Amino acid sequence: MDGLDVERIRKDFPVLSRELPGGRPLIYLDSGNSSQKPVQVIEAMRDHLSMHYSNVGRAHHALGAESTEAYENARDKIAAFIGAPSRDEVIFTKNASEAINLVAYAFGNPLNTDERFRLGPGDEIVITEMEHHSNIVPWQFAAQRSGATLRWFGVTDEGRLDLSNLDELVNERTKVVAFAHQSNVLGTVNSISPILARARQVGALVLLDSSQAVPHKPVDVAELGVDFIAFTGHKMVGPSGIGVLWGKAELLDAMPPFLGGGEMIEAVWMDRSTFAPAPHKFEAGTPPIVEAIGLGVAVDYLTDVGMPAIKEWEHQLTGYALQALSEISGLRVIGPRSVVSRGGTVSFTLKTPGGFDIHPHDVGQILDDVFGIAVRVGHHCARPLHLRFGIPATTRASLYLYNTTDEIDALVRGLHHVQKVFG
Amino acid sequence: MDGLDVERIRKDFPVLSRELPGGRPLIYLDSGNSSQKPVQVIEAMRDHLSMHYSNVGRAHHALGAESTEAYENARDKIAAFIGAPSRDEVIFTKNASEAINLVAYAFGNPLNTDERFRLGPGDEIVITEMEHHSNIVPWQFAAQRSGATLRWFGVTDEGRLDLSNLDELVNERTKVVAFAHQSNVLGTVNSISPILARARQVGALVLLDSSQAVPHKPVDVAELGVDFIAFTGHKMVGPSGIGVLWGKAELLDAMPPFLGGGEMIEAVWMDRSTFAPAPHKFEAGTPPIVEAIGLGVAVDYLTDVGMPAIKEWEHQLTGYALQALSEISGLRVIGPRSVVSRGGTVSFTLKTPGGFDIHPHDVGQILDDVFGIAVRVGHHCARPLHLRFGIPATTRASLYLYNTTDEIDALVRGLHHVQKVFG
Amino acid sequence: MIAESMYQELILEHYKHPQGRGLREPYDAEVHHVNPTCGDEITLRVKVESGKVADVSYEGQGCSISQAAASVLHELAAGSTVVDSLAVVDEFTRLMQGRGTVQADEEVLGDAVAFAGVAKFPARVKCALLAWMAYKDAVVRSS
Amino acid sequence: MIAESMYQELILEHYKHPQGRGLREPYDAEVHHVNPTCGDEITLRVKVESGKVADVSYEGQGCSISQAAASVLHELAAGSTVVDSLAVVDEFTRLMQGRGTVQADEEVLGDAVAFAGVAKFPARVKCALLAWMAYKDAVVRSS
Ligand SMILES: Cc1ncc(COP(=O)(O)O)c(C=O)c1O
Ligand SMILES: Cc1ncc(COP(=O)(O)O)c(C=O)c1O
Repeated sequence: MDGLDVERIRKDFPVLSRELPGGRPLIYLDSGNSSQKPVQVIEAMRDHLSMHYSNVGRAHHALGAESTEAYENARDKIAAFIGAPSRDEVIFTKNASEAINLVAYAFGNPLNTDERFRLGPGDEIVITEMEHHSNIVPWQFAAQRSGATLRWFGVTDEGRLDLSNLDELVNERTKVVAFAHQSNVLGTVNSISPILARARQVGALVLLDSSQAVPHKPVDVAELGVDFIAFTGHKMVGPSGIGVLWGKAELLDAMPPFLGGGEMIEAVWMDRSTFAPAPHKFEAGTPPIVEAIGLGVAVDYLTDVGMPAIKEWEHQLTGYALQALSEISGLRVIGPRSVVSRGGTVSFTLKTPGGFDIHPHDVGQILDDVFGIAVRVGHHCARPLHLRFGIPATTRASLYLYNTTDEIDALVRGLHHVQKVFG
Repeated sequence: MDGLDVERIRKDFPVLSRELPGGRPLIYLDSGNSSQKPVQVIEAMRDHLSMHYSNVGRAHHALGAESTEAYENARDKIAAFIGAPSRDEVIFTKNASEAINLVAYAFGNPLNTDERFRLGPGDEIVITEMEHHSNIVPWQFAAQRSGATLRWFGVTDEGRLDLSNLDELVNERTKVVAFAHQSNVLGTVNSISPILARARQVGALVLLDSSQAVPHKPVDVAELGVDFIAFTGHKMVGPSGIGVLWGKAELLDAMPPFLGGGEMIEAVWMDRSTFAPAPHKFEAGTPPIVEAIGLGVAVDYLTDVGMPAIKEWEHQLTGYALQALSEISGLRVIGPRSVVSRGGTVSFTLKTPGGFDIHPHDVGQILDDVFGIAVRVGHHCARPLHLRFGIPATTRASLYLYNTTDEIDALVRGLHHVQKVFG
Repeated sequence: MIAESMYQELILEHYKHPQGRGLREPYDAEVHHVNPTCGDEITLRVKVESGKVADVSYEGQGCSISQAAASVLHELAAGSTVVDSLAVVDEFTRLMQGRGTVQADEEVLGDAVAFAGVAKFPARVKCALLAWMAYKDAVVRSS
Repeated sequence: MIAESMYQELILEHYKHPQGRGLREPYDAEVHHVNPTCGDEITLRVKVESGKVADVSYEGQGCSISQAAASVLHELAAGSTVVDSLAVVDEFTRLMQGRGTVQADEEVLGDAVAFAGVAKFPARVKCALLAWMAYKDAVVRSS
């Protein structure tokens, strides 16, 4: 397979050459959960912490200037990476979950003065059955706080969004539609335009949970045309502790603040405050400084490799994996079985040749302990989706730029062994 | 002066031996804003990111076990550091500001079912005039959301809390009293027992903003007897992106969740969810993993040096600084002028010998650019306190375990030079 | 092979052929326990008659460890006395929480000794304990 | 001495002896601008009469740079035409945002050229621009 130089890339990720206890090599197929970090990101963080660190914005001395410049440069990089029309539309949060909560708390907030964020009884919020809990629970809370109704798109047997009732589901009462750009279980890449078009017709806002999209393919928010996207640093070769909310400037201006504290204000009196413009309005307190800087370097790294090349590489790997897994009898892929509109996340259930269900925890345990293969097992923070398919859990292999077909072969061998143990 | 081996300590902080552009040495007197990091913390983070990183809790493979163990060990360390009766009372947030907002959002929350967190018109919240914006704005929001009334303690000319109206201010209508353990401007260490006793009488909860206390002296939450304390990693030789809320288990159980998302749940259906017990109930999404681990190492570092020794060292430095600064004519310390019940944060205004006010920004700029001395200038996120003293801004020197009397001498020389420039 | 030591013949046997599975009447207490990190669930009922455990019936879903542990629990508890069965629960808990360093008392544990290998895997200890904690809870509630 | 180049004699002079300070009547527009990162504030009024700037009056608090900048602004704008004064504002803005790499046009800037050294200090650029941005805003509102 051609595309990117995977062997060179693997050398950038120290952990990939690690030996696990018992002499097992590491085969990391859990990047959908969290990705590994290249030495460039790790060393940039270390260098900043060692020699340039101080607080940002508020510190006017030499280190303060260096830290502030590095932090705000990271914002520029991320704005460029996602094609944001303005750097001020990029808000640093601690993760994607905070980003989504930030938007959800803007709805029906007594401090809100904008009609679009008004939410109360009779109003509706629309999500989907394939969402990560981080794009479900915040909306449940918003509905419970305000008395609004939460509704959702169903999922087809093939693992696609069921849009057959789009016009009924998204209607004049709908204030916001929030859905996954790419499913963290099925791998499904959702088509945005029909939902967006309908939302525009009825005047609803649209948030895209791009946590599983931004790491894996070129994303351009101007092209997408939605109102908000959320994503998270640790899934895109960046550090933990940093996430991003992108939102249209005009909406960010209209939204009430979320967390109160230092640096998000313009002026404070004991009884009232005025607020800084976005992005600072939404960044209360000392931000994850070194984490944002690390994410900036992660974005440089991904850009250097090339997002189109990463997308193509994962496309090839996914095709290979779907083919190889489909040859295991008793293995059932949950989600699209073809590579069309799908990313490199493959979830499945496994039976013994005798038809006995092998629980994903047992699959994962044996893959890990015998072969050093790291997959994720469970409901992957998408319990309703698993309920929809009538299964408590799946085993999930998720691929990224540093994975190889050899690793997929190892997974297949491992799964055969699991079947033997339980056979 | 005796106490700790400051020269040995300084060697642990790489940046302290840095040369700034133009050959200036760095004299870092801005730890109240954010502290520097020892090599132990930096290397632990690097090691984890390089060789052990993966997501926590949800990942069951070898790396997941290593990351989870390191992350949860950090919780143990922090629980021990602050004398928490249970590790489950330690919640990781992104900073102190998030920690305070978390508690503020529990009040008057439609999802709340506990009487103690009910908040509405007629109810009162009490803060103080010396708070950091992060302990003001969240309570302004809570009051605005719920219709409750925000009230506050005044500050005396000497920079102490004015408790003369304690019994009137904290009364049967008071639901919560939130105040600084130690002021980030005045250095004042507030006495907790009178306020706590009165709060207990009237059944109000008590939150202590310990952001400026935990880094500087032994803090034991059981001894304090309050309900919540908030503090932040970056001020205590730990990384950015990590803060802590400690709360009594029984209250954490009674509180509604704040951010919704992965890992804070027990079970999720499309229309409702049940939640994990604390601390996980309040840690939605992927937490700041490596940052928590770094904070754990920071706490090890502080414990190794010894919190009593750090407190004593800062006490000596503060006495020295107050004495040396008081000898500069035209310099006015804002806050207690004696070392009694005060920490190593010294804020002041400066005039030329001719009586002309020198603006703190000018003071800071010249100190930095000519001598490499990093102080903070402005209102230090405590604008109401500055309004109280009728001044727009102060210059603040804040001391920590790695500072020396030589550095204070350099500050004094620098201030004399500033007076010359503007004289 | 590290993990294989965990998947003892006996555990697999119980997993594939669970003993006493199904929810039965009559019962004194029913509890529902969940392991939120992995989604394993168990509903468990106990019937106590003058100090003896007349029945332990259960229904659940989960991995081999959690299901086998429920099956072994049924075998050990049903027909035993409440006091004896709780002693087994305590010994089993001690073994599981010992991080692989605790020597199991085979006298007390019987078949449950097969789970000794699980103690080395913190993430799986909760699976092994799920049914046993549910049982303890149910016994408390039944009295 | 890096910073000292910023504290030109002329800036200090304007700081200590601000020109045209105080809020005066009559005026066409009044604006209030704040620099939230440092708390510098200015209230500024303009009076325009048939294309000429009849008065620029102001009151504010802040560092030497922000106060001197207001004073210099007063000297340059008051008595000038609106068009000319806005050209000076544009040139001053260009200089300040040039990170020390822009060559100032002394012809246009006059005394304001003394602020060239400030452009190297991003944190202080906002101080220098505070009064000038307020002036631009006020002129827009006055028309
Ligand atoms: C007293 C006090 N409270 C709260 C904070 C807020 O901490 P953070 O910025 O880490 O949220 C600070 C420091 O900025 C502080 O000094
Ligand atoms: C689709 C999706 N949304 C949201 C999240 C939440 O991201 P985080 O845990 O960083 O908040 C994840 C991953 O955990 C995800 O896969």
